[in-house]
Amino acid sequence: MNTPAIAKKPNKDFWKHGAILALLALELFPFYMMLQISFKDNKSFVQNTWLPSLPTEWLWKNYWDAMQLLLPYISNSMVVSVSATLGTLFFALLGAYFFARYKMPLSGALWSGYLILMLLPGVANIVPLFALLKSMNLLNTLLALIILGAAGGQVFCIYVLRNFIEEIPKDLFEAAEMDGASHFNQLWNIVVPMSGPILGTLAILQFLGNWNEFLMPLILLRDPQLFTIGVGLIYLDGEYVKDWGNIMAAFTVASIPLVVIFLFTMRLFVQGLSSGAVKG
Amino acid sequence: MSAPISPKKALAEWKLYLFLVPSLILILLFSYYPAISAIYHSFFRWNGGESKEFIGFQNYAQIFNDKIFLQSFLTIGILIVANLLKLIPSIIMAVFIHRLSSTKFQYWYRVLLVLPMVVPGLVTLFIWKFFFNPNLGALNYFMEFSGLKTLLVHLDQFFGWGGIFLNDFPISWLGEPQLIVPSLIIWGFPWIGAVGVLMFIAGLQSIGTEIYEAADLDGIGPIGKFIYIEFPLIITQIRVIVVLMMIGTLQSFGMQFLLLGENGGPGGAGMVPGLWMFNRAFIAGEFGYACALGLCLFVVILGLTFINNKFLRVEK
Amino acid sequence: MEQTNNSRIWNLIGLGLVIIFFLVAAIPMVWKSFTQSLPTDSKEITIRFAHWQLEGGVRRAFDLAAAEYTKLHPNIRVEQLAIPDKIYVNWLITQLIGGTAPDIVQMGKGMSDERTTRYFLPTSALSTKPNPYNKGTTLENTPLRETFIDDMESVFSTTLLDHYGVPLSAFTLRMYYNLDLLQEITGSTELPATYGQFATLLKQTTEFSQKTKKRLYHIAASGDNAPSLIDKVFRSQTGKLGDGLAYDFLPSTRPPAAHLGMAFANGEWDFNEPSMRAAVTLLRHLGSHLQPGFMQVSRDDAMFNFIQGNALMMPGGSWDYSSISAQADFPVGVGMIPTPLPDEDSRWPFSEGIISDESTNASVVMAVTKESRHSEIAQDFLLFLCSLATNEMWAQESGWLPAVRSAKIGSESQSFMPNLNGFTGGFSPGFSGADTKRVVQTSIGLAVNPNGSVDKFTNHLNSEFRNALASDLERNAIAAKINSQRADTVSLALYVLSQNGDASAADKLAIQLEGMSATDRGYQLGLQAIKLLK
Amino acid sequence: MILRKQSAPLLPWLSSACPCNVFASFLLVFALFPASSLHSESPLSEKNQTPWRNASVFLFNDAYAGFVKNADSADPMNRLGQAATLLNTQPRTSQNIAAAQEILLDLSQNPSPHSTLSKLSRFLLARIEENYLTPPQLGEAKSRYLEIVKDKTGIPLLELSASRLVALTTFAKDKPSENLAALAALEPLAGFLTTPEGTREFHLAMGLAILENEGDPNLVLSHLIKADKIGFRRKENVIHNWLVIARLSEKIGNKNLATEYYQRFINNFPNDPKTFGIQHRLTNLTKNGAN
Repeated sequence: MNTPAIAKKPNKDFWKHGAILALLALELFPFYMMLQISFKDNKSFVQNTWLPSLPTEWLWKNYWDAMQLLLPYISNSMVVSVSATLGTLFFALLGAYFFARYKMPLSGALWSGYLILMLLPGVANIVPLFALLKSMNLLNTLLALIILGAAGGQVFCIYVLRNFIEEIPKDLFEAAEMDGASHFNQLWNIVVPMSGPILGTLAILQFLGNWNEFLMPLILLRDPQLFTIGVGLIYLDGEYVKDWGNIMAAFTVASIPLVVIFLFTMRLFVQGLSSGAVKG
Repeated sequence: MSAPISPKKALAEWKLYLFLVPSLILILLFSYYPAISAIYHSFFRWNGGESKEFIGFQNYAQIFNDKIFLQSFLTIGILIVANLLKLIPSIIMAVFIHRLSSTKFQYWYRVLLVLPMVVPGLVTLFIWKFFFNPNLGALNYFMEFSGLKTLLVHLDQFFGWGGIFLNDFPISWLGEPQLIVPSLIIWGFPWIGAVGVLMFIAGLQSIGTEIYEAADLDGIGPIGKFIYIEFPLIITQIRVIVVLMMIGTLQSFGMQFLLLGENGGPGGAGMVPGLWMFNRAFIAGEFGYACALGLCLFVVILGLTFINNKFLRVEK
Repeated sequence: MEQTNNSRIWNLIGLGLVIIFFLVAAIPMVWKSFTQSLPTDSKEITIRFAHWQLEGGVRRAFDLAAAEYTKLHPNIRVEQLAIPDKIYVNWLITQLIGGTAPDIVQMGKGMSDERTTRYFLPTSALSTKPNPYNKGTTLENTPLRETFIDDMESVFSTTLLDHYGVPLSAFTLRMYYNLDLLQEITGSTELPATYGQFATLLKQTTEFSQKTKKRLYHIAASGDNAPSLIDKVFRSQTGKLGDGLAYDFLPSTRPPAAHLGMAFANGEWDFNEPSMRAAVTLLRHLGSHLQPGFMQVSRDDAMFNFIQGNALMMPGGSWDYSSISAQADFPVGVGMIPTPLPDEDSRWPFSEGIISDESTNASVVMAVTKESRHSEIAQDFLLFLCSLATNEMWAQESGWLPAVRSAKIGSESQSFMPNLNGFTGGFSPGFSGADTKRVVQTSIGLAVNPNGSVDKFTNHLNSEFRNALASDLERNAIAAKINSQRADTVSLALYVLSQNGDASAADKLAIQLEGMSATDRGYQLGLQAIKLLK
Repeated sequence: MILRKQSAPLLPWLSSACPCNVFASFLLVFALFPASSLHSESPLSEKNQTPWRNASVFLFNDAYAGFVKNADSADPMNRLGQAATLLNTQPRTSQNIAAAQEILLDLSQNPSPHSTLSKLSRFLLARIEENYLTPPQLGEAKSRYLEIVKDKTGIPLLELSASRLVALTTFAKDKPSENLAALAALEPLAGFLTTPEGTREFHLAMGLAILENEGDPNLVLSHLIKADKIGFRRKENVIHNWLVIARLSEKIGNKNLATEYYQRFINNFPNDPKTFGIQHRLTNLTKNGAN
């Protein structure tokens, strides 16, 4: 305290590391349990609740079962999440360009029209949305989920992207306009190359949101062939006889795709979230 | 800011409107239409099918006599207050990470923090549900092991809680009406939200090292530093998180639905406004009334946001 | 934003992975929808049926039946949707309203009279004709209705005056035993037949766990299966009491709430009644051997304890058998829920004898929805499901009881056959409805906990019971009143239609008239009982 | 054969299509060709059939909407339909009931106070006064019921008026003796009843009402046996009546009657869960009789 120059020396950091690691351990404890139980059957789980079993005793069969059960659901979720994310970003980029480029007549009113939607509780819409999809013959289809995902992400993405595009120097656009570039060309050649990281961050957030969605799929989907991962997990939770090892393996399998993607994109992820892009 | 544009030029640039059309169609169809339809149907007795019957304000009148709905606001109020307190660990975590000298560690800790975010929310939810399991759950093991259970049993006997905690009886976290709200509060311990922590760290990063050095010179301790230097800088972030959290909590009901079922668990103790709306619509088939409930919820959220903007505004 | 080249490469790999995942997932889907869109012109028809019977073996049995049906009708595919019961109501209502309901739906959860008539086709017309799929069997000429063990009584709606759906199974309540443990404890695998033998077994089990230091639950119980156990305990002692209190006690399948309520209001009985005290004494004895905190234990947790060998016994329905036998790695014994014999024990002297299984009603009711685009085929599949041969096969595959008469059952299912050689017994304090049930269940701890006692329980009930009873009877009276009001409109409509030459309306009206008087009588009695209670 | 020890005989009251069911065919004849035909008086138009059909299967709101769509002040069957469905349209409101009452009051006078339509309307009016208004107007309801009974309508539905009168008397006074006296005054009503259903329901109601007030058991038995002679369609009603008769006769020591009815139950319902217990009672009864 009285020697400021060495205030940030590792020996002082030691306690901070300890505290952080303790909190992190608590935070990650559920996933430790998930992993270690996923290799056990009920019997060995009851006998040995806390510690992992020996690798020689690992029950890979749990994973085999979980894969068989969940792969179709994961594949559906993949289609829905990727399509919805692409849709969201493409339309939001167009919309954000509209708002950011010029103050067109009416754009102020339209902007407020977008912003107020942030306050609208999603739940209030479920019922009429359901009726709407019914009249559009979209109940029990994945297309409904894709469209809903794309529509749901608009407000947030346009909000973030507008701020971003507005910060691009105006002369870049003007120079392009001189060269006779259309707006679409400007968007494609100027905005898109510059907004790689922000698009990446938004893509990840949208993807996560769609991947985690379970209420609309639960309401809209009837046929097991169409189930997304969320519905699949809820059905798994409804079984009467619980084989915990199997269930935990299924949970792990459900987490794998995103964890793999995360491993490759974590820098983008962390920076994107830290940069305050989501400040709203 | 977007560039101002003369009316003449705007006319020439009419094609720019086409850029907004797809997005606008999506919004109008899937956000505005349902919202307006909800307002319209809130004046009807409607079972979701063809037949509907105009009944004026009856649905709204019914809301004021709906004990379950009013009670659910109390529950959600408790949860919001709890969620406010649950921000504290995130702030502590952010400050700890920020004060580390090694940027490398700072980065890796942040990675580890984000990791739970990519695990599907439902998986986390079901693992926690498993923790609450009276026979096998980690929570009851912990209570027994730490002796907290014995303490609670004594408290129960002393205050006469009516035998929620008894020796030899596993604590039924999600099975006792009185324990449901506490369970929802314990939920997610140690309550570290990755988004919150990262945003706080981002806020803290604007503090230059010279400020810390000056504080050290003034003999300000670690807690003093937090109060005088760090807290004022992240107050904007806290405000944003609080607003988002309040709106999110008010709307949320998925967790209650999956954990406790459509009736909010034993005694309906876990009933929240969103779940009640869902229940009325998809269990009772009273879609018109559910729409009225949804609108009521919207008004509450709108009001809260308004109050928030008016009184909690913090200048950047 | 500085991005090292390195991390950009990583990001691109991540992106590439997403694209690969996406393509792997999407291409087969596109391909499928492409190839499927071609042969839709051929007459391939899919019939879907939904149920919440997720117990082991049942889904397999349904699949088998569906495959058999497709063998008979190669152009028809039958698909089952097994929905967890936790979300079944919400799921079903959503599908019904959305018009996407499957062709056949299991009935019983989330139904109301209005929903039933609005969304389901009645089976009354089918019930009088023989089932075509019974050709060549002993039931060939029997009308469909009489091919069921309960003459389709369980699917007859006394308010709607129509049959809805057909049943496929029947349920009974039994006690499951872990035979390995039983052998270890008693040296034999013989199951106790009377409560006296049962009590001896419980004693032996206590000694066994003390001796071996093994933490063993005697009876794994849950809030799901314990209430029926408690009911049975009370019913074993209160037969004579009930008969003395209400002239319609014997004739009713359920205890007549209004008369018992009136008798309580007049002070003709309370929980100090010797037979009630005997019942609570019996309950205390049994309850002290149930898994601690059983009212808060969920069905799957109790089952988990039993299957893991942590409990010697578990009460459960016949529906649990298939799951248990599939999961348990020890031999399972199935016995009746033991009830005391007369003169067996002076602590519970009011026993009449063995209490029989409550009813012989069939269950697992499946009905065709009105919205079905192939309702004829769906109905045909339903008839196939409840034909003698299919039901027999279904029952043997699932290990459940069949609902069709003279269907042969496997030797394993013999122990689930309803036992009719017993008394119907008396009444349980939860006889009038939700509130009295709640009072009994929330205060059960006073009777069974170590620090509880018979007096604590009876005193508590003496003070709490009156209000609960009154509010139950009030609710029942309101329901009866609404029923009788609806009967006014319905009977008039039936009369008008019958005058217009509608013979089935005339027939329904005849039944309706009996029902109307009975409903009204129930209403008047309820009002009188409430008046006395207040 | 499982679950049943032996194949039960085909029970007449369970099978509406059974040709041996004399009662059912008797009833059908009555229903289709009553003394004064509603059909000939005020025919049912084609477009009103669907609403009536909806009303008969509990879809009251749909039915009411249908009647309103076809509204025609000159068509009494449409107006009757409106009134009848108004009683049960959701939400139930006092305005609905009042509107129904108004229509019914009109129909009870026009076109003629002696038409079947008028009788039906008056019956519904009595029901409203008894069961829909708060507080109920029991006096008015009673006088209407009495009037309808004395009209000798020959319509089973309307003959329920007699049993309604019994029901309204059962607990009218606090003293059972007063109730019994009032019930005795209703005995002559039986003379006005011409349909088997009306007669049966009246005797059943009388028997049970006297039993509730602890009146003469033999009188109770005679009423219940009269009801039993006519017979019931629903199994549960058969069982109820037989076992009340048997139990009551056992109680007053009429062993023959008790034995007869217990035995009937056992013969007809060998697979009922109650049969074992009843067999036990019967054995005890005959054992004691031998003593």
